[in-house]
Amino acid sequence: MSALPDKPAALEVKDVRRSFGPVEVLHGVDLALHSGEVHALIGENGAGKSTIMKIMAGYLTPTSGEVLLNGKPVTFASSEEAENKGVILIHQEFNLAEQLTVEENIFLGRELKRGFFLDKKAMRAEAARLLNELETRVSPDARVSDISVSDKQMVEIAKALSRNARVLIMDEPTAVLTTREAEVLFRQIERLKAKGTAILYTSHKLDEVARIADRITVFRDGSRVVVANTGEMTEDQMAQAMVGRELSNLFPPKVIPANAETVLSVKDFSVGSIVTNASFDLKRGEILGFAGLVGAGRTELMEGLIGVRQSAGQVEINGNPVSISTVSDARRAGVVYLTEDRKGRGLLLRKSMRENLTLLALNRFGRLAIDSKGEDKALGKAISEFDIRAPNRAVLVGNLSGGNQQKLLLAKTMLAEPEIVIIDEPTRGIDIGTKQQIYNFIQNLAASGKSIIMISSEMAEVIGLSHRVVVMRSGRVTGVLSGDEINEDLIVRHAMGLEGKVAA
Amino acid sequence: AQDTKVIGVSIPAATHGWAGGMNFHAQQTIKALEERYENLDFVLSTASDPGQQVSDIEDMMATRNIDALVVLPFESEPLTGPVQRVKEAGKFVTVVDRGLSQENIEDLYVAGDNTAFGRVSGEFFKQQMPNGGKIVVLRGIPTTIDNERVEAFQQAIEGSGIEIIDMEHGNWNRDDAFEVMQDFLSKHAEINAVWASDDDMAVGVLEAINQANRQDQMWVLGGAGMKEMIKRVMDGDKIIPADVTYPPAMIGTAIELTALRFTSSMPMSGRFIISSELITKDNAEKFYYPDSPF
Amino acid sequence: MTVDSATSTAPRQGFRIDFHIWGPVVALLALIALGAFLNSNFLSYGNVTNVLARSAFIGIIAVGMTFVITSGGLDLSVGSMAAFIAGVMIMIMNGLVPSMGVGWGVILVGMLVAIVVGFAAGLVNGLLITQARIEAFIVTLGTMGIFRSLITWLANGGTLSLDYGVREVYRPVYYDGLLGVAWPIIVFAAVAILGEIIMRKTPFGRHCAAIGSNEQVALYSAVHVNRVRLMTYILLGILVGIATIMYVPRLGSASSSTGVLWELEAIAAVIIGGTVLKGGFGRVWGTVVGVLILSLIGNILNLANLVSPYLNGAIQGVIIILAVVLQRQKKMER
Amino acid sequence: MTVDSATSTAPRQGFRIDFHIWGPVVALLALIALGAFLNSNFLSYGNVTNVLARSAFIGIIAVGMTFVITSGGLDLSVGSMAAFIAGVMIMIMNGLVPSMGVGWGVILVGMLVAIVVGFAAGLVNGLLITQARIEAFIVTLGTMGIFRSLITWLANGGTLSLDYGVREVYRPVYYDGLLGVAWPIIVFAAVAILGEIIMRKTPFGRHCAAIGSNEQVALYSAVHVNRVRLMTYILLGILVGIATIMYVPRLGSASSSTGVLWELEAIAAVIIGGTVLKGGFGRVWGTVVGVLILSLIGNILNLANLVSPYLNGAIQGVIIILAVVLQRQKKMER
Ligand SMILES: Nc1ncnc2c1ncn2[C@@H]1O[C@H](COP(=O)(O)OP(=O)(O)OP(=O)(O)O)[C@@H](O)[C@H]1O
Ligand SMILES: Nc1ncnc2c1ncn2[C@@H]1O[C@H](COP(=O)(O)OP(=O)(O)OP(=O)(O)O)[C@@H](O)[C@H]1O
Ligand SMILES: [Mg+2]
Ligand SMILES: [Mg+2]
Repeated sequence: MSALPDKPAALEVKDVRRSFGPVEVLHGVDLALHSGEVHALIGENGAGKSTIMKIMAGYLTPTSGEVLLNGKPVTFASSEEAENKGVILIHQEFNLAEQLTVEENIFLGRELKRGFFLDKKAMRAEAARLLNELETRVSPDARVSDISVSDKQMVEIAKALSRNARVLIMDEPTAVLTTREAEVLFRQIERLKAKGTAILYTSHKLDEVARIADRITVFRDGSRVVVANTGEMTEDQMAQAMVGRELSNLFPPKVIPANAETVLSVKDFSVGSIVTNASFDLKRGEILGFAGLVGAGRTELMEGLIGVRQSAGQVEINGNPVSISTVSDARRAGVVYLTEDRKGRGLLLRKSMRENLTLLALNRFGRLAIDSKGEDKALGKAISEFDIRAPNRAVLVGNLSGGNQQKLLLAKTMLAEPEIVIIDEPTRGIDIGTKQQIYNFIQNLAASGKSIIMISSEMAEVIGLSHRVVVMRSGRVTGVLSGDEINEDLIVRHAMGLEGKVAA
Repeated sequence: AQDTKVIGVSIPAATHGWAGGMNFHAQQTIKALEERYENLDFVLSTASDPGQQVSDIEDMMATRNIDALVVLPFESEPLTGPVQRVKEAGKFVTVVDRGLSQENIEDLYVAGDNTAFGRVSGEFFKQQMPNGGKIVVLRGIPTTIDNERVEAFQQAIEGSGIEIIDMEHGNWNRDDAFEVMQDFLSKHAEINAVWASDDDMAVGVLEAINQANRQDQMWVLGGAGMKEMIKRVMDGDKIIPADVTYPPAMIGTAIELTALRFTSSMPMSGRFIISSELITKDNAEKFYYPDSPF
Repeated sequence: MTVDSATSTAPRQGFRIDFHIWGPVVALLALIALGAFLNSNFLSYGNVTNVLARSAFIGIIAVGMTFVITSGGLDLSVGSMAAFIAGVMIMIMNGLVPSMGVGWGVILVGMLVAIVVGFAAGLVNGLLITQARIEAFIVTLGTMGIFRSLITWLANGGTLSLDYGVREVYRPVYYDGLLGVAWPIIVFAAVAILGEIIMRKTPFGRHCAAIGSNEQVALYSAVHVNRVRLMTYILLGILVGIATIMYVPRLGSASSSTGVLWELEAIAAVIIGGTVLKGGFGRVWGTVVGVLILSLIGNILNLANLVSPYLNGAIQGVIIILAVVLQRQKKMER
Repeated sequence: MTVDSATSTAPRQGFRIDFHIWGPVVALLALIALGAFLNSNFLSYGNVTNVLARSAFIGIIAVGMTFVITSGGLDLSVGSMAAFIAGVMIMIMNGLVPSMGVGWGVILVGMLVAIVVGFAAGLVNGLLITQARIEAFIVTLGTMGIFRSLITWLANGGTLSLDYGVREVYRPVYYDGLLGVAWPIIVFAAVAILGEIIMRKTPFGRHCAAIGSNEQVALYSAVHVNRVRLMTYILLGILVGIATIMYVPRLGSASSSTGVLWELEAIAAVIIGGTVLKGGFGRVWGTVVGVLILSLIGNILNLANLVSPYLNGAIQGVIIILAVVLQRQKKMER
């Protein structure tokens, strides 16, 4: 494997630089992809991973340097040209037209035709086949705006698979997938690899990288720092190469509050037809994990709680019944929610960081006129506190790297100074160094007397951070675990409904 | 009882002053006639463009079983065919004001005279300015009517030494006329008179002149016989020395004449041309109807 | 706005009528029932023919407008464009009569001219929008003024009339038909059916929706965004040409008042039909229903005697709003 | 279209003039230069006052329209609404003269009525849009017809004229001013400055832009989407009322032809000024520049002698397009 064939690389970049305006984000990087290998690209948020991938797939042009396809220099005039030559990119951000159906999205720009007309039957069948292969149950006729985040990612993958790639570039494909879905993806990757496809892949989940990659390239601040075969690096070494310092103990020690009073009590809470009679308590200073398979309804439950979905049931905060029907009711009651859908519900991509940061807590910056100095100060604080890396303060949020968007979203949510924070997938797309910072942040938050609900599909996160764990399945709470019960086996058993029967 | 006769009336909608007056007279006449004659029914429709007017007439034929049609064509050309078809279906047809582009379709023709309107106006200018002078002209909405009036006006002042130093469309609209006149006043240091060619436009023109404080330097001739203007003529206002009639009430006359066709045994047909008359201080009383909306 | 509607079309939700889809049809049926109730002649062959035939102009244009709006564009110039095309067509036909004589030859040339001018006008709009990258609203507001001015100028402020002889030959194109169905109705139906097929069954239609939904996604998916967008304006231009071909024999003339406010009517029809103004979703059959609703309102107002004709516009406004209440966007399902 | 501009506003890109921001101003300066070149009276006190004062109506309305469009809405009814408000105002003032006598009392009541009716009209539009959830285009197309009809009906097809005595007292509100600056100009400036402050410095302005950018994000960020949206329509209604207060003393009358096409002009001004038609970004100062550009075009056309006045519209169209060419959207960075 490490003995590379003499054959030229399937796709290679040499000494590529790229600037946005005056800021250079890639400082002369080299990267070679070979047929039949899975190559992992890792690095901190904002290191330039997505940028180099876009350059390789023709979405961006390098400021200088060259791209070689099968050893011959090429300049892709457009992503279409790259695609025609078999180079396909799955974007980090969703690249789906929301109003179109799944099938329409999969075949967009590549519609199958019979004569002049669309061959809908064939496309539907093919879409169904691809989705089936990915073990995704979403219907080809569903509108993309109606499907869940992870299903969208699977549709993206299906779209790429339908394109018959010789070089497949995937930008954090597993960030929004659960372990089970990720497994499905890995099987597909193995299959493609066997067929001789060259695969470039990024992820912040280093265990994944260790498992499926053949070679690893590490980026730091727009430069390549390491290339190695997988066996040559441990996960710790990877993390260290990325971050430039040693990372010990990803999770801070749990400080479980003793005899804390209940701050939030939810009883018989139902949201539409998705969540039925959910009940749970949250104590002061507690980190309450929510686990479950995708589609278990955790997101809907929380969205019901903060008033963006119609709900029924009793909610008490500090022992007083409250009725929350809008997000600002929730905020007033001290409850805020960090959405899992960063792009669709979290951030205004075409606005600056400042406007995004203060939107939720704008009432704190003056009722009549906005205190823009205060805003700037808050932004400065958020940038340092959450380690947000942006080329400059005026950059549009849509141009931030994915991980930095997530950090900004976190900062935005915290700016409202909530008593109760609901965080849906807190570390989606966040690099390992920052993850540690965020975990510490959450732990400190809890220690300072705030209460936290954390929905996460990353088992390690749930286990490593939560004081107690609520497990949901099909819109119902199937178990509440604490202490030693918090282990992968029990959580999965509850999530799959195996334990629920016993408990009931 | 006798069988009821239905008279359809199709006119342009009230989009400017004169048309508004015409709409008013049409409705008044219909109301009066419906009260007077039990066996007469009227169908009134107002159109905002020629295409819609054709549709209205089609609808009257297809669904309202009209026996006669009184039509004031939005434009001559497009209405000629459709009205001809009404005639061919054996209905009685009265055409008002704007003649059709082919002769002998209608049974009855009641109209003002746009050429006379322009000519009378022009002759008044000639008479007022024997030694010539500089005038500005505000035109209406670009239409054949406006063209006829302006051509006749220009012919009438030919060789009189009166020079039209500027001409612009004020669209028979007070606001547009106000703005155009404001700009004329900025542009030209000397203006001796204004042919506003319509009383609505004259209202705007007068305001602009007042604002510029140049009331003493020029006078204004409007047209159509709006009551406020006639009042000022009657009162001897220097700036409004006269007006020229183009009575919107002609539609009422036409409807009444058409009704007579069904209520009396008189054979109604022919052409009634209501010429434009010059209203001056001497005869203004005769044209003053304080109760009319126009 | 787009957001709410997105969540609402969850398919196969049960047996309730989905008003979001069938709203316009229900509104149309209600209007037909009202018309039939008000006047026994409403459903007569003559009246039905009249209403359908006169819907044809706006209808043909609105079908094209559906594509433009679906792909996130807008065209305010269509009414003026129709007047301009009619003017050019008439001038050229009149000019050819001395040399070619009165007959179908002249008329066919005229038709060709209409389509070519429509094509060119659409091309100009489309190029300014896609190549000069100016907001569609501004481009077409500008060309709306330009076309309107040009027809006024060509007609010297008055009316351009088609040569009498030619008119007589040409008239049947509006007034006659095939098997009792008037030609404008046939052409409208053909355009609508073709439009519906193009929208639903061809890559072009799909690409329009994709561009309107998210231009960047479309671009990244190898959709030729500019080309497709340009084509929607050209298609609309050609359809305006076809509408004009049907319009000229009706009135035999063109003036500065020809086609005034057609753009508003066409856009309204498209939206009443359920197409999303901000793009991303369009349906041609809905547009056809929208056009019929608008025509019927006018027709019904002529069927009955109202308090005052001055209030026609108010009733029209109320009905337009009511017609859309039925398909109003559901609140986000929460 | 939205996509391209996203990448384009990277700030501090060097010392080039950013045309995307300064385009309208450059266009305005070019027009002023052209006007001064064509006619020496162009820059005279009188002409400048005329142009600014007559811009005031559309200008005041366009400031409100900026908020509506920024938050992703649209209002086609403003022109008709102005006519309707003017009509109601005149009728009420005339009605009060017998009991209250001629004087400022009557006029103040009239002004109050204008604002209240404007408020109510905006409320109706806003409620239909936010509560009945009907597309803004359709709602305001409907109310446009309704208001227009109502004024025609109130005026009996003709013109409503303000009582002569009241008129004389009221006239100075349009024609006089403070320190040589006419009142309409002062009011317009005040509204514009206030609007600019509200847009840039207050939570309301921020929320408008957020809603227009992404309604869902706004909703999840504790923005009262419906309330803010409703408020934009009410604000616009009130501003239409204020515009009418300045309009009525000018000619002392209202008719069915009052305010025709104001809506188009206001929307055009907003977009020429750089506000994005699909929402998410708005700037009031741009709108002011847009209004001035539109007024100046008309003024210059009247001051210059063209080949044919029929071609005014064409030149207007060309200038509108040119004015926006300068700030056209850059091609996406790649
Ligand atoms: N269009 C753009 N305009 C300006 N800056 C940009 C643009 N695109 C990317 N950048 C900047 O380039 C840098 C590299 O971004 P990139 O998206 O490649 O990071 P990444 O390694 O993919 O990070 P992550 O792990 O968070 O996804 C970041 O600082 C980002 O803000
Ligand atoms: N807008 C929507 N319309 C209809 N169904 C929806 C919508 N959003 C989510 N659902 C469905 O609701 C169920 C629960 O959704 P969701 O995937 O958000 O749950 P979750 O437990 O939060 O999972 P995740 O781990 O993905 O956050 C799923 O069946 C999903 O398909
Ligand atoms: Mg990235
Ligand atoms: Mg979720």
